[in-house]
Amino acid sequence: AQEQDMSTNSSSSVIAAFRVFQQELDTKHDKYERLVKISRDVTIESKRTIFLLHRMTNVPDPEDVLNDAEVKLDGVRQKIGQIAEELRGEDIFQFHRAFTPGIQEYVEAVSFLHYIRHRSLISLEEINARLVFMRTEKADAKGSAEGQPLGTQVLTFQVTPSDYLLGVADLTGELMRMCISSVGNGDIDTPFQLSQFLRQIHDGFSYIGNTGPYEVSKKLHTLRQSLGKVEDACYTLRVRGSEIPKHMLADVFSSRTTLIDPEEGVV
Amino acid sequence: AQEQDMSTNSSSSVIAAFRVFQQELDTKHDKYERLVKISRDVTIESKRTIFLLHRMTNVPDPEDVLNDAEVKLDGVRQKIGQIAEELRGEDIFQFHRAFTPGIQEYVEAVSFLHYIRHRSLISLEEINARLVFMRTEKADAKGSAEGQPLGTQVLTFQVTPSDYLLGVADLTGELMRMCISSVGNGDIDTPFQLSQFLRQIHDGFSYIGNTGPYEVSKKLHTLRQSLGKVEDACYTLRVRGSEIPKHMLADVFSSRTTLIDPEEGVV
Amino acid sequence: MSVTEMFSYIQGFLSADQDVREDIRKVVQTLEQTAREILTVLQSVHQPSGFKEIPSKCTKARELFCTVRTQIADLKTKFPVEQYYRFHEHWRFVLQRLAFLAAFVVYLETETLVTREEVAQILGIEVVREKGFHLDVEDYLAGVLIMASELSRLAVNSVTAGDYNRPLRISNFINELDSGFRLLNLKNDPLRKRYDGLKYDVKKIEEVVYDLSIRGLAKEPESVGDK
Amino acid sequence: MSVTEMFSYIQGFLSADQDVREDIRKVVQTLEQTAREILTVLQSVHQPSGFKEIPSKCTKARELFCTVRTQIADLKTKFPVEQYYRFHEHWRFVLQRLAFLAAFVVYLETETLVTREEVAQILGIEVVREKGFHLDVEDYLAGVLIMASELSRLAVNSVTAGDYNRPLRISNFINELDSGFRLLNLKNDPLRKRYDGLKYDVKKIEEVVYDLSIRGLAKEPESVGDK
Amino acid sequence: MSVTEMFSYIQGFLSADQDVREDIRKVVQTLEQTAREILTVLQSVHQPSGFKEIPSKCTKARELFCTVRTQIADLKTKFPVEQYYRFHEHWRFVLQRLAFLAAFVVYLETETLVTREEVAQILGIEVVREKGFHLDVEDYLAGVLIMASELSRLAVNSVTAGDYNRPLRISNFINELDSGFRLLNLKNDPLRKRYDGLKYDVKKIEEVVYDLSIRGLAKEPESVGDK
Amino acid sequence: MSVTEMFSYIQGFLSADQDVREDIRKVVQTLEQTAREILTVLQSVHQPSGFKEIPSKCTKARELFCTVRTQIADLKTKFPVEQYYRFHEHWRFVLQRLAFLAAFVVYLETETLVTREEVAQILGIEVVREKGFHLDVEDYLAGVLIMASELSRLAVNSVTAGDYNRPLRISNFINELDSGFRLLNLKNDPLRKRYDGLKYDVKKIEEVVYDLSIRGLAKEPESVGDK
Amino acid sequence: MSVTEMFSYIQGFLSADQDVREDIRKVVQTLEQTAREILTVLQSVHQPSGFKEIPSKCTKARELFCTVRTQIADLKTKFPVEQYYRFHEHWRFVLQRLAFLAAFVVYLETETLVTREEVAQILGIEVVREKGFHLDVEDYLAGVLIMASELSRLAVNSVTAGDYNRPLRISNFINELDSGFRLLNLKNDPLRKRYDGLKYDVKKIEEVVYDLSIRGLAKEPESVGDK
Amino acid sequence: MSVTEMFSYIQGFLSADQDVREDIRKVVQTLEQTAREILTVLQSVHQPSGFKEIPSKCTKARELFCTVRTQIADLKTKFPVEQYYRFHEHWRFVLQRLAFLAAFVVYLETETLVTREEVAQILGIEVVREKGFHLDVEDYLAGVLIMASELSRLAVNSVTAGDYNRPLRISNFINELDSGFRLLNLKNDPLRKRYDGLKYDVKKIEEVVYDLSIRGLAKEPESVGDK
Ligand SMILES: [Mn+2]
Ligand SMILES: [Mn+2]
Repeated sequence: AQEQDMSTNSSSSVIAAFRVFQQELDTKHDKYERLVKISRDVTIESKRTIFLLHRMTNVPDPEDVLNDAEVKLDGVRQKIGQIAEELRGEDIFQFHRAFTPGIQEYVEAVSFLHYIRHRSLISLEEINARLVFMRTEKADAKGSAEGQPLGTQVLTFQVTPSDYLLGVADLTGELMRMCISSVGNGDIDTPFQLSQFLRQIHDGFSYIGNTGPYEVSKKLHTLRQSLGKVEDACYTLRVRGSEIPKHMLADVFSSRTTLIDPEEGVV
Repeated sequence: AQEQDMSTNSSSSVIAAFRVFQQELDTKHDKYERLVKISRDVTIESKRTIFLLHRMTNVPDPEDVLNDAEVKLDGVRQKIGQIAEELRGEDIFQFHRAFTPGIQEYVEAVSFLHYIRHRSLISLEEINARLVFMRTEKADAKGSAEGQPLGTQVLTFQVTPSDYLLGVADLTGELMRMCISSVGNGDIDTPFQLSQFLRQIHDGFSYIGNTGPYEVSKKLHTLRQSLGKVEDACYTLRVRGSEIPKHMLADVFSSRTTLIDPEEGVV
Repeated sequence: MSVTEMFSYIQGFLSADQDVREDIRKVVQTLEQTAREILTVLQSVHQPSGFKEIPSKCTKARELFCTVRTQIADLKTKFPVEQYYRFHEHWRFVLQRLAFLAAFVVYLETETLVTREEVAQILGIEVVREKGFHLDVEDYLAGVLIMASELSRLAVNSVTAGDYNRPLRISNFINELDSGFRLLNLKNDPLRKRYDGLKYDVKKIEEVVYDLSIRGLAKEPESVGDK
Repeated sequence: MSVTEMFSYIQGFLSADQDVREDIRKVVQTLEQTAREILTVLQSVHQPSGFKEIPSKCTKARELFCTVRTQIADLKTKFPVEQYYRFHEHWRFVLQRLAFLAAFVVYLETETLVTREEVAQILGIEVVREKGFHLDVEDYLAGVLIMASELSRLAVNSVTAGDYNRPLRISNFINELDSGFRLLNLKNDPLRKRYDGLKYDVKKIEEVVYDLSIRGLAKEPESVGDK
Repeated sequence: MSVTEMFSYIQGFLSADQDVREDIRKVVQTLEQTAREILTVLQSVHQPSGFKEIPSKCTKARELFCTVRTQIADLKTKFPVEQYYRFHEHWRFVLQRLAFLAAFVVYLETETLVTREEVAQILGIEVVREKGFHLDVEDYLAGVLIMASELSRLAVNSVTAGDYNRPLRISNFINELDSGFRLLNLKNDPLRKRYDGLKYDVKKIEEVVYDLSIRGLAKEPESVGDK
Repeated sequence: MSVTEMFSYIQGFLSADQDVREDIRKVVQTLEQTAREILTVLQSVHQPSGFKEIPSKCTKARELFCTVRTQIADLKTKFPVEQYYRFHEHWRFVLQRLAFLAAFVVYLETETLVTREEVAQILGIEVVREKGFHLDVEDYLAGVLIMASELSRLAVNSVTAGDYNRPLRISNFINELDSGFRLLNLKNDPLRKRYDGLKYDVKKIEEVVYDLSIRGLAKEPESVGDK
Repeated sequence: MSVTEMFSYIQGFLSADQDVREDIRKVVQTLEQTAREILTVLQSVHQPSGFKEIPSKCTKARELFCTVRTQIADLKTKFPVEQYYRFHEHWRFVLQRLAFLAAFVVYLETETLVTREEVAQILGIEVVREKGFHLDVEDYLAGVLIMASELSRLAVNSVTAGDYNRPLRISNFINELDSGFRLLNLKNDPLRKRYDGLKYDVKKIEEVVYDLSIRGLAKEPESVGDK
Repeated sequence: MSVTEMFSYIQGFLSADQDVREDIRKVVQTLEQTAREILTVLQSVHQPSGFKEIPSKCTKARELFCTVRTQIADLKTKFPVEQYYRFHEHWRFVLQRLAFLAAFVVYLETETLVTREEVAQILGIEVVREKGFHLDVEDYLAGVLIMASELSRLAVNSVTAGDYNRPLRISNFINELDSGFRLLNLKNDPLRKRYDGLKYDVKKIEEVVYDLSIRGLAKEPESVGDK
């Protein structure tokens, strides 16, 4: 029976130590949980941005869509700012599993927008450059009076190369969708551009091979399928293009592309 | 090119209809997401309540722990109230997957507390009876002026029999832990009581057999293992009890149980 | 004894649940049978000779939808109305097929997109969940997407049958549909997968129109819905 | 070309990462080797004859911990200090073993629970993450739990060796530990599983004490730490 | 049209087949229900108080086996006898459970290993495949192995209930069983896996006997093992 | 000792069973070999030059079916006829392949759908289960579906070989087949999955016909259905 | 102490073994790196512009194969030659990739099927097992099958690049390959699964040829197939 | 045609390989049969009466090892000696069982740890890989670990049989074994997993010794280590 007494004896150094551990563990789990929730928000908003970008194909002013997407991604970046806030002073790898799905989805969205604007692959640096946050500091609790002018602090979030890779791997699926849509909408330039770009990404991934993280290998199969679909689409365009009687060529093109500025109109 | 015009033609009835669908789907997904988040909170707080209850064994006043647990579960019930709020007027099965993990964990926690207090299995009715919430209604927006006296509305949440079963299946794991702890703390009555109770639950589950939901069958193996551990513990107590020289029996018992009221003290 | 009683109570519930599911399964089987019959009726439009018979085939299909309504009426009696989503999986598949068939009939008749209200009416069910056995919006959309794929097949077969206008009309229709679907934010679920298929249908139809264009066979359809 | 450059950059990163991991793995192997040697030294306490040699064995183990400190110092040079958790999995297992061994030595010496600070000091690492290569609280706790299971074995073997007091002292110690662990809210992770094992250790020791009690062999330990 | 006719004919065939399966499933469900009831009856032998009631429980179980025989008789009418293996999967699971229950009843009554003939008789079926609905040897063996694991539990609970002789008798019985199985050349199939579990049962029971022996509680059973 | 005797007896039984399975496996291997040879003969029809040789290739295949009949006759001797379904899995795969090959030969010869009776006759087996080693209706249907996919390939290759009429005939045939399958109520089994593939074959062939139509290469087959 | 000595000796043995494996792993990593470089070089043939550069790309690849030979020569020194199969799993994957790359280069150069001898020569290894580090026939076949799938992609991209003759040559080649594989009796192993993929490649290429034929773009390749 | 010829040649190779594997499988089956017989002979040592018969049982087992040697001699003839690792998986399992049985016999005879040399001699095979069909060190260790678990069972059953000295001797032996294994740096492979089981055996045996000690049944074994 003496155990019972001992354990509740709060003067026991063991119990005191474990009270500290309890605090430490609960704090960590709570933070982890908050990060999971923010990450889910990041995922959902990023996905919606991607859907929004696919809507570009047939609206009168694509630039509006791009701006809307930019605004949406600004919102996502605010969320990532919250993640950065939570991670302030932490080892980000300790909580990485909590927010990696959201970050990958963000990379997918932001690189999709970038491709549409610039027809190129956004770099990891460019992504990270947008993840710098200014925080108005709360007045330092110790010593300083309230009402004091608030300072600002720079907070950064660094996407890891793995998350970047995994996001880019998913991007290829969206590019494939964009390619098929383009063909359906009579845009014959975009598919060829996309097949070039996708092939570069594919070659990049095969160059990395199995040295990358395990999840990449899993996505490689899908990537290869997407590339196949895009190559098939280009093939079809070429084959059918071979049939245009020369004298008709002008007609066909004028009737199908006049209203589309090939550089900006459709994509 | 004419497609482009059409699609943005907001007078198109098709587009108009799809705008409604967009609204409907987004609303549903948003609700689903909110439910997932509340469910995670319910899970975490229920788990912590269970840990709290295991702390009863060696504190001076177990009743304090029970009261603390009750307070914690009140908090959980508030969260379930939020779920009920979200589900007001909905078909709860449409969103069931979003909150079933949390509800199962709540059943586990509340039935654990109930067992400790009453040494019996809480019924589904008893659980549901605690999930009735009074909500002060916001003044009806249509027609009535603000500042009008607020009405109250009764909101209920019904745990499904499946979630109840799955929660009870998990309860057995906690009971097993409690049993082993009891032996370690020199309490020799609780293990026998627990083995009786666990056997009843085990027999109950075998009576249901494979007619229950699929997830139950998966948990059956763990349940059987827990029962085995409890039966083994009782066996050990019996076997070693057989060695007490008759004249020492009184001694041993007095020295090991005087401070424990077998009915209320330890558990 | 209380534990035993509790499990008896739950077991009673589970048995009742299984019985309900068994009943539902049986009615759903008859629905699937009728759906296959309607499909067989409508399939003939892909035949070279089938184009002229569209009106009579639609009439025939409409008759079979009477049977569908009776069967669904029967289905409704098998479970409490507010537990629709509890058993949704049982009829989801066939309901999508039926939505497709209804959409196809309406398209063949009027070359317009069936509304959710119309599908619900053809099937004898509700649109609004609160009112009773209803058509989930995702099931309606799935049905529409199945139709889109059927229309891409129809565009191909129209050309074979010598009807060079229909593909253009289908093209306009499907493009509008595509624009509609673009507005949706889908999750990574079966509907999303089906929607990804729509792009291929659009592409296929575009190719047919292209083939007609370069051969000078495509005329801008003056009078859409020319029946 | 920019895509290619981008992938080259990433590939460079991945290669560097693999090299770091390879380096870490090698040092970790030497650590595992030392850990096994310390374990072999300490195992002798379970032998009937081993009880008297506890002090000398502890001294021996303490010497081997010098090697550990050197090896961990080497480990620290292999990666940037702020990326501890990036590579945590590589040394987590051995660090828990070492925490166990440190805790065991301290217990054998003083029959008290080693603190996280002491373990960190024995291993030549930090307690606070911000200060450098540190001992994660969960790894410390895992080490303590491994020791608990070793102590239940020790209680059994003490009796075999004729030492009837030690089990009672172990019992008190382990009960206090158990009370400590009860304060924690663990997730469903390996630590939780290990903690579940603690109950069995407590139970086993209780059984030893019981066996001694009914035979009148257990005296309340007057002078804990009677060496 | 000949193809249509042929497929109509085939559909008739498939429907008939599905009806047979549906019928079988229903009877099998009732069998499972009865099997669960028998199990509930027999599980009470694990209760401390249950040991005295073994005879009455066995009688009760025997009565329920009457129901089983009726149900199996019903099952036999659902399909042509030579198509046993066509539908085997439908009842294989429940038949193994029933074989286990029959073996358990016989063991509780006489402490002997039920023969395949006896099981067949209790279930009202054949041993020899050619004679009709029979008990496959693999299913018989599976049933026996399920019983072995139940007996190891029984040995434990016997002690708890204060019966110190039963574990020794169970130990002899299970050793004989183990020797028997060692004669078999089992492939890498489910039966093999189940058999691998037997050695844990053997060990578990041996430990029970050990616990009794060392405390002088095990008396050599004089009149047990009537062969 | 009776348990030993019983298990020895059972082992005899198990050995015999394993021997039977070994024997079956060996014959099935020879069957697979012959099936591959028939396939190689028939594959040549896809070659540009192969179309003229269809009759001679069919004759060649017919000869190889003699070997098949001999091998199946051998197979029949390996086990008691009423245990067909006990060992069904062993030959199910090859039997479906053979049904496909038989169906393909018959199609090439007469452009008609082989009946189950004809397949059975070509393979030297029964149609009616009661009469002996037979062709299960599911296996017949699986064979027919494999052929459908081969025909879509044939349609493509016919065009390459300059035969512009064959695709139209195949299209009619496959549509009839599709209608036939729509009469069937298939469960969620491998056959259903295979059937789902049929609609891709239908679509593919329709696209071939379309390609011919739009280029004016398709003439209405005057003498289609020339049986 | 004899047991200790024995285990020390064994540890020496195990260490040596682990060192060998570590050495092998490192060389294999460099091999994989080179293989990926060769792949990068060869993948450019899929680029629209890549077709003209085939000869120069092949030359480049041939140069990299020198590195491969050096690396394999290094690999051979890492273990006794008769223990090839002991460590086979370490290099099996990369060897199959290399066999594929060798086969691809040879195809691009001469449009013939590389023989096992040629692959062995390109990689600087043996064909005959007894002579040393060799190329297992299964690994050779796996390499060839990977190439087949690459060729189906090449057929598609050739057309995109405006080369309408290549697909016909690829089609002939792949048909020959398919006939070859049909001579093999493959077990249910990874190779069999890969082979099942070949029929999709065959079909895909046939469809490319079809697309060219129907548009009059396919000319019979006069001087291809120099056998 | 050269491709055909090449594939015919390869098929010859594949057939030969499959034949070899089939031959090996058959001999391995006979080996498994003999291994089970030896096990049955040795199992009797766990019986109360079996302790006296140990010498005769060992003799009996030794005789059966003659059969093993003959069977292994037969096995050696089935494949070229340098391809040992190509087919290793086929006999690995049975070889480990045989190593266990040899180790167990030697332990029962002399209470010493069998050396790899002795096992090899008992099985009629080599120790040194280069000399021919040999015993891999991992397989030897696996056999030893299986024995350790058998010994923990033996310790338990010794007490039941009234032999109170044997457990102490087993305890010393197993501790020595444990120290030995601690010298090894095992990878994360099946052997490591088996070794993790050893600590449970050690603990179990210590608890047996404890039970004897506390009851005054354990006498210090005077003549332990009688070699
Ligand atoms: Mn995506
Ligand atoms: Mn729990």
